[in-house]
Amino acid sequence: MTLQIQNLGRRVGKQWIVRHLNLQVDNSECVALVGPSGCGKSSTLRLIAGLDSVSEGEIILDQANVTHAPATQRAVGMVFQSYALLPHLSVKANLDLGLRVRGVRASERQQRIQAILDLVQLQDRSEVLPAQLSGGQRQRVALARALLRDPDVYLLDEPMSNLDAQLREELRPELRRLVLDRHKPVIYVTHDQHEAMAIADRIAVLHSGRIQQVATPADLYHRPETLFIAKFIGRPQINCFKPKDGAICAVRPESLFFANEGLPCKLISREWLGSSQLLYLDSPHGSLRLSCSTTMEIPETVHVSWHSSDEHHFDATTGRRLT
Amino acid sequence: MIAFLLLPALLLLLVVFVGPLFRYAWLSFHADSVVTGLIAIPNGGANWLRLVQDQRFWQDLGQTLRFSGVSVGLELILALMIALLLDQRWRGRDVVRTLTLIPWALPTTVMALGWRWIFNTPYGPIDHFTRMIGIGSLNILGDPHFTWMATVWADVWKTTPFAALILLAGLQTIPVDLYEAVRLEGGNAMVCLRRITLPLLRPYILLALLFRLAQAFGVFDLIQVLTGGGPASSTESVALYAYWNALRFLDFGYSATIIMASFILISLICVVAWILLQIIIPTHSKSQAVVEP
Amino acid sequence: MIMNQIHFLRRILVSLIVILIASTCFGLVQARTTESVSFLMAAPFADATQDLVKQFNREHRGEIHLHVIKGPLETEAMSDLAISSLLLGKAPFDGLLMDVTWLPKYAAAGWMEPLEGYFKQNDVDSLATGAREGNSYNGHLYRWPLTADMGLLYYRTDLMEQPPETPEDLVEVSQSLQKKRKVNWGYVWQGRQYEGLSCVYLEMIDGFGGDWIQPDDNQIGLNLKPGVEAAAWLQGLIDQGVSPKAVTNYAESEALQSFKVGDSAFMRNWPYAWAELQKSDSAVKGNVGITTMVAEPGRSTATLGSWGLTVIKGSEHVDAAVEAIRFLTNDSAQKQLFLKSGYTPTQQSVFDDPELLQQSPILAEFGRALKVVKPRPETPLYAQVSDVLQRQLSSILTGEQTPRIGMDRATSNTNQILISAGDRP
Amino acid sequence: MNRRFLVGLLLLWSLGPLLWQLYTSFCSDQALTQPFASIDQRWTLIHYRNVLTANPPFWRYLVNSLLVGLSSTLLCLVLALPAAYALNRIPCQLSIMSRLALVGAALFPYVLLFLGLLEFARGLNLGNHLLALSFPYAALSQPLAILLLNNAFNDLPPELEDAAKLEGLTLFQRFRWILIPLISPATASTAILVFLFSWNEYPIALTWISDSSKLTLPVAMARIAGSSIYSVPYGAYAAATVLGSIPLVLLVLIFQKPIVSGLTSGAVKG
Repeated sequence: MTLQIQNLGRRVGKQWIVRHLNLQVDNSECVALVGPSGCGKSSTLRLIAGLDSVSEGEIILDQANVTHAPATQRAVGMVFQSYALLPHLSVKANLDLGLRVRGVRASERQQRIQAILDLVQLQDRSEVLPAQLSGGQRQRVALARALLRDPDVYLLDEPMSNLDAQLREELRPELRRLVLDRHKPVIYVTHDQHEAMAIADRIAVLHSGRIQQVATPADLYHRPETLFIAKFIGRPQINCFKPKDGAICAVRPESLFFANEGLPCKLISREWLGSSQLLYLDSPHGSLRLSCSTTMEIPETVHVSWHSSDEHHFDATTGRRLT
Repeated sequence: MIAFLLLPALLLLLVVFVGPLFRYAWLSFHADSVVTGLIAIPNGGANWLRLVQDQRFWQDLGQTLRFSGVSVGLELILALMIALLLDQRWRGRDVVRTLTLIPWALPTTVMALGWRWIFNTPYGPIDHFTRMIGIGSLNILGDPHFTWMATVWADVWKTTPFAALILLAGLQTIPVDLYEAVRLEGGNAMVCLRRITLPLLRPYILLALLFRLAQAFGVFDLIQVLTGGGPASSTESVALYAYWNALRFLDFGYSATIIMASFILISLICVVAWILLQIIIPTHSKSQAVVEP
Repeated sequence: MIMNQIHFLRRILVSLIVILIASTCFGLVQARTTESVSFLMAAPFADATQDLVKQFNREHRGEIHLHVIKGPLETEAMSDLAISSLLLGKAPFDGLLMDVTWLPKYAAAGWMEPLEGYFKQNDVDSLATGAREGNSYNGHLYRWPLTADMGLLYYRTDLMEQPPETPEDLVEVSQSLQKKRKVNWGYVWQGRQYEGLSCVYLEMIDGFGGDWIQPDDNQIGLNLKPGVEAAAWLQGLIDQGVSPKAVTNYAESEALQSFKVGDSAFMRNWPYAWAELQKSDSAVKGNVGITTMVAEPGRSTATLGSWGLTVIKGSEHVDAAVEAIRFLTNDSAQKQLFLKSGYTPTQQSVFDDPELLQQSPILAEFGRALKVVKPRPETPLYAQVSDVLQRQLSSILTGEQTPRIGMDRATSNTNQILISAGDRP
Repeated sequence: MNRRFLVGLLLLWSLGPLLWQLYTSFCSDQALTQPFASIDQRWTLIHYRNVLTANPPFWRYLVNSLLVGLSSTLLCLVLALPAAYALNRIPCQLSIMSRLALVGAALFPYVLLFLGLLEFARGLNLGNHLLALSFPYAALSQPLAILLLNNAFNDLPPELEDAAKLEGLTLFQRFRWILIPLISPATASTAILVFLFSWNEYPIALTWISDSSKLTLPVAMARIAGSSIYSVPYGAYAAATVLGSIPLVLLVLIFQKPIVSGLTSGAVKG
């Protein structure tokens, strides 16, 4: 089972929402779609789900072309940011509805719902309305509904962005367990790069409706293809020096270190981050961010240096990486 | 699929709203009366020529405009006062709001009958009252000078709750801190009304005005039952005249002409009223200039 | 034993069946022979004919049952009710009591059953001459008169020997009586803007030798010499003080009120006023005479107002309805209605009845007036045409325009109506 | 203090005429001609008896109006629900234009349509069929109903329907299980407003119905007014007024919330 999208695009009026999308997601693989808001992440997901119509390109699911198949006939399991649980139906009825219209027999439905509730650990909440559940529980019901669908592909649209940070971290491994064990392609949309790096096998970065790079988290971090990705991935943000000879040199804050010789900088402020601290420095090349161990005492004026292997170079006009 | 969902409603709307209008436009250039056996025969512009000369039509039109103008004006003022009263917080407010809605919900003809009794000379309470305070019997439903006022009264009574409810909905969208800001700058209640309430209420006033103006122009039920258009057709409205032409005089062609003329006029009036109100009520931005100097 | 029982049962069964069949047949016969007929009448007429209807049903038991639907009090409301039924198709009544001015409209609409097959020439001949008017349209007889009504000139027998005959006489007599302070006003009539004003005017335009709508060529005569003269004369009555200014707001009851208390010398009104003037609270009781409207010599007329019965087209009981109409309009019924409710008869024989004449001599005067009745224009558009006339007359009477201009306007408006409604090209 | 006075005045203005009718309906004819004098036989139920035993009895009109009201409401909703839903699914500009047209139609003084509808009734022989009235009634209340329901559909989160699509629910199933239940408050408001309209409508019923046993309440009331033969018929009028008002007063008292929210939502968003 693989999902393949080729040169996919959607146009509304004269404007392309997304265009030239190419992506392949294999069995058991989780690809995260990340990007700033409005970059077309959710639109891509909706195209794959069949909720919006495709203007060009193709979607191929397990060798079948489903580009123009209606949503009701695609085997797609989707979890929405708002969970999209029906507020007037109990948890059980919410799960039951889809099974019933797909013609599953009553006894089997009962059994499958029970099993899935056990799986998401909501056995005792089956008769409760969604409004009476906590955010995390609702999210698990939404997930359970997608699992019950037994789809060919899972689409998760910012499933955790309505939860608080702690809950998110708790749920992440559970999500991996539940979804990735199904051995189906998974697309996970998020605006949170940490989440993406934590959960995804590969990450696709979208910008203005185009995919800029698809790579493993490590590749993305260490070899960003564009200046945009370099800036977007990694926190604290990468340092960019002023363009010189049509090229921009960028260095990650953690690659900077203090040296006796090097760039003379003035300390402007410092942020204590627990395991490390972030320094804001003023240098002749512009302001710099530097993260270092907390134990270090910082004088007013420091000299900063880095290894040339840690430098990333980008074309100043196109933003493309220069080798 | 979408077309399939829209089609039944669209078809019904076309048949009931658009169909008659086209039919009227067509009929207004035909003789279609009892003389022709209720069959339409082209008669050029004779209906329209007749309309221009028809004193009864122009009298009715004047009466209808007087009725609409006076009753809608009174209604809006009264409705604004009621809405301001109901916008404040006090015990039992919801109950009072519900009770004031009752006149609006009753069938017009039911209370038109009631008003006939209330305005009755000499047994109605109004007549008793005027005699008691020394004005004497006014013969309200028999004297053309007073009858139209009685129709206005009955109309205002019935339709004010609706206008009040719309204005109340508008009042409740106005944030309280706007008033507080004006108060802090030393503005009194009048300033609040002129600078905040009226400008922010404008869309609601417009809606209530347009809706009520159009409905008042088509006044029919009330007049037909309360006065029958009399005395001496002094309260007859254009809608009632059109109705008489069709169902009493059996002259469908001319009735259609009257309706067509009314339709054109009411459209014009609504546009004019809309423009006038834009001018009268100060706009949003001016009010904000006071609040956020 | 058992055989006996079976026999007995069979006998019971047979007799039951026989009874059943017999009663069914009887019921069928009963149902077939009793025709139910219903007439719609305005409330006062329904009340007045109540006894007659009972009598009819008694005499026709098992054959026809007449049911009178009591309509609204106001005649116009009753017409509205009838029209709204007829416009939608089948009416819930077989017959309708109809005012003389409605007939052309209903007949032109094709709602009336022609009755000439039922009422033959000898039936028509038995009617008083005036009552023969206003029953036909386009050569078909549609209506059979129940009661006649005509405009009359009431005068004070204690103030004059002979009633005036010409318009000039009336003004002269009035002014001299007013000068002598015998009466406040000379002549009261119906000057309000309503149908009564059209009736007043009709008598005057005919009296001056004209026609509202000329019968021969269908032309409008309002702005011709007699038409303008008639309007000018009426307006002059107010100007000269013969009639009070308030007459422009008088209907029948106001005029009657003025005449009844002895305020005026002449009044135009309908026959019903006679009975009112003979009541004990009348100041002129016993001093009232009746004649027809003043006019140029030989042109005196009385506006015809009469009520008659019609049969609705499509009725399944035309024969029975005609039977009922005959009963309600026969001599004895008319006598009864005249004596009990003061309804003017329509059969000539009733006017000639010596017994009745002795009982109420005024009947002779009614009979004389009925000879000169004049129907209002027989057009289906009468209501609109009359409305135009009333409007123009009203503003002439209140001095807003001259008779000449007013009548010109009335003529052109009337023409416009006739053209727009398709009555003429 | 001041407010209490104003509220009292407001209530007197709104309810006074009704209470006067109530008072009148229990007064004997004698008492009516001398309303403030003391008379031995002031109170009577005779007017109610007269009205209820008339031919046809008064409750017949209530039943007729109820039938017409219910069938019109049903027909109106059946047509308006899909249309209101579809209005969100057509191109944006077209949708805005249609909504404007609907507002215009809702403002239109529908009494002017009587002639066209009368010709319609004559042509198709719909006169004197009580339930045929639901056809013009449903059409006339269609603009308001579509606007109100469209607002309600607009307020629904689109993901709910998207999720159902992915679950494989067809359009009809989505209506049945998701859309209809979720907009039921708005549907209730709309239904009550449409019912009120149909119950109160006069000119169309006046021209479509002439048979006295099929009259709806408003026409019956008007006919009572025109056909009275009593000298002082106002006792009977008042009894009829009271009987005709009771159902609606109850309706308003019971359903005030949906009525207010229906009217208000129409105003705020329309």
